Amino acid sequence: MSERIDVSIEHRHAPPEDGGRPHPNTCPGCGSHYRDDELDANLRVCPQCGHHFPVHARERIRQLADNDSFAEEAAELRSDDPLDFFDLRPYTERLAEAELSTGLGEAMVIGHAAIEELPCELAVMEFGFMGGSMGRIVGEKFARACESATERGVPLVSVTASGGARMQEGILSLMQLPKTVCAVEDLHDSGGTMISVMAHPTTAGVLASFASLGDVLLAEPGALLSFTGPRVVQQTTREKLPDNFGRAESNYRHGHVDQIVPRPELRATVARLLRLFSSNGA
Amino acid sequence: MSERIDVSIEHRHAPPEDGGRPHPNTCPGCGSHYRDDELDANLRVCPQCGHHFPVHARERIRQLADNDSFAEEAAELRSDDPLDFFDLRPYTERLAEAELSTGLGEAMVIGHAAIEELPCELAVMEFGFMGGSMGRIVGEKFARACESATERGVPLVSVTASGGARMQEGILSLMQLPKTVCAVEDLHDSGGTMISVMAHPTTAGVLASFASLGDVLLAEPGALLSFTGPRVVQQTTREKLPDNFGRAESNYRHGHVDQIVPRPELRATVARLLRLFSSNGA
Amino acid sequence: MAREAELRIREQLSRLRSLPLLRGARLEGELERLQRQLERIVAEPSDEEIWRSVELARNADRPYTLDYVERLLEDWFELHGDRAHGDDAAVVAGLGRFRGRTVVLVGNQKGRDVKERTDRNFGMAYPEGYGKAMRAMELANRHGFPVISLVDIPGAYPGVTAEEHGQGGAIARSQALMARLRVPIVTCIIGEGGSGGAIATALADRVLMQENAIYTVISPEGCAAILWRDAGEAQKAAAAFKPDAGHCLELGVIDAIVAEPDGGAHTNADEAARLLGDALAESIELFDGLAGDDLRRQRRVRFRTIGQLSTTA
Amino acid sequence: MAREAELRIREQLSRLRSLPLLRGARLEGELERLQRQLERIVAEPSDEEIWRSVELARNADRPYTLDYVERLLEDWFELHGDRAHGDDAAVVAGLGRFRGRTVVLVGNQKGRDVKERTDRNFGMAYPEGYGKAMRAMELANRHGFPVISLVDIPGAYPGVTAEEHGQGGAIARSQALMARLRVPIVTCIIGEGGSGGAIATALADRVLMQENAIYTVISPEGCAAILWRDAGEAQKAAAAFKPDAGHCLELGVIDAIVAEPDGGAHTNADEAARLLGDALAESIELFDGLAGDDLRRQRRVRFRTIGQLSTTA
Ligand SMILES: [Zn+2]
Ligand SMILES: [Zn+2]
Repeated sequence: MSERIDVSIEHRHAPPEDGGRPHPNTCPGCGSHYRDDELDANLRVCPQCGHHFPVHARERIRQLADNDSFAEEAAELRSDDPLDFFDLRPYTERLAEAELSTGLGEAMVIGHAAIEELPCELAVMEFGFMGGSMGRIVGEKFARACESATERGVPLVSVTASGGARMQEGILSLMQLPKTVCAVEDLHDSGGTMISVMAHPTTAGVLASFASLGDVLLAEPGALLSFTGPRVVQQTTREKLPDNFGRAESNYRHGHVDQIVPRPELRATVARLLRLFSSNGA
Repeated sequence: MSERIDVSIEHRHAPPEDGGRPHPNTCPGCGSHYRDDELDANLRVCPQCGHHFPVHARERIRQLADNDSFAEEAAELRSDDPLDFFDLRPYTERLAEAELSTGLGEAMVIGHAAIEELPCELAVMEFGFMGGSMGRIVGEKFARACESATERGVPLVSVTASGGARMQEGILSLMQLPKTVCAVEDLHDSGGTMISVMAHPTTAGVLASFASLGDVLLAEPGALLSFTGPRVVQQTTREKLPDNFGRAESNYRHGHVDQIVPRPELRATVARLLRLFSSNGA
Repeated sequence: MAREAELRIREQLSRLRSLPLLRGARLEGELERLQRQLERIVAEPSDEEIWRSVELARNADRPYTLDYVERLLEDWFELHGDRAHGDDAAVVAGLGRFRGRTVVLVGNQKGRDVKERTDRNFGMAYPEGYGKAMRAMELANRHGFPVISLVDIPGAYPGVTAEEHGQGGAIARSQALMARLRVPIVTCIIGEGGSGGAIATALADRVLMQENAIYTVISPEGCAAILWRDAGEAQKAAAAFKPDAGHCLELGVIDAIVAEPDGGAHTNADEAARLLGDALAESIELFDGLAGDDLRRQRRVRFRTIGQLSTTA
Repeated sequence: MAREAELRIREQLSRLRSLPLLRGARLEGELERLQRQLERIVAEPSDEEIWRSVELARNADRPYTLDYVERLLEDWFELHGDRAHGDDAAVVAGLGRFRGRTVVLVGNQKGRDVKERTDRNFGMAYPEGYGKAMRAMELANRHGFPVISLVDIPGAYPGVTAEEHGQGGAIARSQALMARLRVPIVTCIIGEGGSGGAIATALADRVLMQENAIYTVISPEGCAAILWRDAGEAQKAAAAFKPDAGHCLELGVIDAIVAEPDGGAHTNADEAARLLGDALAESIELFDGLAGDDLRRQRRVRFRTIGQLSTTA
């Protein structure tokens, strides 16, 4: 897996790639540089400073779910182009490219799974697919995950990483907010549970819809969780931003997440919650 | 009425009474001094500066209700002394004295009435009766007012003026908080309405129970609405108190009351709300 | 897709034409409105027409929520505060009598002069504003009052405090509350329907849009800045993501377009209010007699199926 | 009144003695506990004994909420934040498994060392704390989890921000929420049950009190300052308003007293936790099988009738 990035030379303080962007396997926290297999072996957490690198959807599922327990659903769904959207490039081209580079049909993967032998439904976002943006198919997949959880009477675990709604689908992407909200409400009305894990970044339309509606909200350390990103806030208001603006740690301090869970503890924490929400009755 | 205070000499900047306490008919806002009939004719609002003087329960009812529409309920209830409470004087003596000076059996008067011909239930507190403190009979009367409103299918209008729970009834006075809260919840469950008018002062146990649970919260200008009084806050925290600390105006700014209604507009405002909450259906 | 919307409206038109004109002028107005909607859809709006909507939606003289309140509601009583931290003047909430029945109205409110604009934060709500709206809607639910929500917000406020007070979560919870209400909810986009700030109070049983309002996932300028890397390309962005009422109707995002006086709502606020009032009244009546549980089930189905791809239906 | 409580306990004792000892040691404990309660009531506590309770309730080594959590709950997961403005460390809320079933626990939390005491504001909740507790109780209600509430608060916090954030309204709304819950709620006063801050989370189906806890409408010092005009007369005030468990039971304000190890809970936290756990478990079991609507109706009747005068009954 992760064949897209193949860095075999281990070194510290790797020079930036062409164009000044740091290499994705260079830690922005401490500058350490890793091979893919090294990072994977450590759940993509920097062993030096604890920085949490992004995790692709399939890898996230491997980290969380019991071996071979994951059975994907709705993998065949693909977005179309309702507005014939064309900015600098056609939307359809961006979609095709995203599928090629991620190997996924859309920015969310759903399916059923077990975690520490407790059955659940998973809905995991892929930031690499057009910035994890939520268009109609992401909304549809999330709604189906809620329905699947309800049908099987198991909790839903969502893992989000998203820049927000998918602009290329115009107003229809905004409609994914109420759509996913209604799906969570249906799940809750049927007695169901939703555990929301917010990874970096969970912003805009995803933060302002289903991601915030879990029975329990977990965040990964350092994750940006804000409706508006820091740059836009700074440009608009000219305010000096406080330390950690919009980060998980700031959200925790201001009362918006239940716990910040380092990735090595995430599987056990989710399992604990699944046990709590499934056992009921003396 | 109001025979207790009988000041017949009209003058400005009246000298304080013995002991340095200002005369009750001297305006603390601007120093103007009035005869009782002058104040009564102006709803006990200072014509010079708009200061709202306290209003006794019976006078409040006259101000709000249509002429002769008020029919008192539970007037016979009297507190007993469950703890044989004795501080510097016995509780029973304080009760007797309060009854003598106010002409009321307890610190709340309830009954049915009409306001602009709209039927309603009234529950009006008397600050002059032991600081409007809430003991078991005040709690009981308020609960009966809720029940009476439910039975007759009319809204409840409460007017509060209270220093809090009645210490002399110990823990039983604290129990009036949940008791009145449960009464409001029963009223709401039956589809009923409660309009809460908070007069000066509405504090501690009354603010922390039924007074805050109205469908609509109105406050009189300048009324102190705080759980803890300014003096205790200052003594405990040594903080410099902000202007208007705990006053209606500060509560409005911080989002805790719907509107501040000057007394001359109170009857019309309550009537408007009664119309809104009673008309339903095309 | 335009074809489907056209068919739907043609069908409505012929149904209305065949009705005995019991409601007289009212029905005439409906016919006219549908006719105009039909014309819009058949004649795909040009990029210039779309941009004109953006400009009209933002016109400083356009009627705001309180302009409609004073023309449409009697016995208006404004509610204030979120019962936690403040009263957000960018959101108006209150009770009033609308054509004989009590309703709760929530709406975004822009300011008219410089001071009021600042006080009302240019109509951009803080979490306290969503909190106030939620409180008002809960009150409506408790008493069985229909909810009217007027949307006119450039977008959620991009400020430090708004983020620290959790506007993402507040927008989510406001929608969740609306998904739970057992009373009818009618929304009309009366100006700018901007992104999360708009949808926070637009999860309704019936969503209307004034003729020159816009409904967007991001401002045209924001979209241009991201996709064209140049905020100046806002006109291009608008043309690409089609925020005008005609397109929103065509996409099934809204249920009907509310006509404005010729030249736009700002040319005649009284007439704009009359037209809006008729559309709101008619919309609320649609839900008379419907049980609360059915109402909210339908509401959720509406949003579950908006813009659903044929492959996923 | 003492007579009534005595009769009630004598009746319980005889009922328990006649039961086959199916539950072994557990029932033995119950017998012992009732026996002690009976002794307390028959021997009216002296003013000195009352003051000893005040001192023990405030003993700095007394077990706090989290001391019981770690001894009584498995798989504890602490919830944080009010989803609006902050996370109040003076209130603890979370999920855990208690004797085989999932419960939501809310509790006041004092600090042990100087730093923790400051962080937890000496156990005095802010409105954000009540907000967190309310959120946790709503979660319990949605999922059918019983609620355990441990009360240990000197009183609501007398501070500017607490007032500005509306602590009066927050305490009222927290009680209102508890009056609406359709799941069992069991409260135990485990230290200081101080005024509005205590009742905010004590509107329960069953209210217990540890042997040396106190439950007061105002602190003895506050009462003395107002009525005696001298805070130094706290001992007199305490004697007058009788905040001890025996009197609270006698007055019908609580349903049972939870025994503490000899010398007080601080002498043996493990044993105190075992006794508390038994009492909580037994209390929750009382409501097994009761429908949610019946449960909350009974709960409201309980508070409707507490301390009712015979003339008003
Ligand atoms: Zn690092
Ligand atoms: Zn004056």
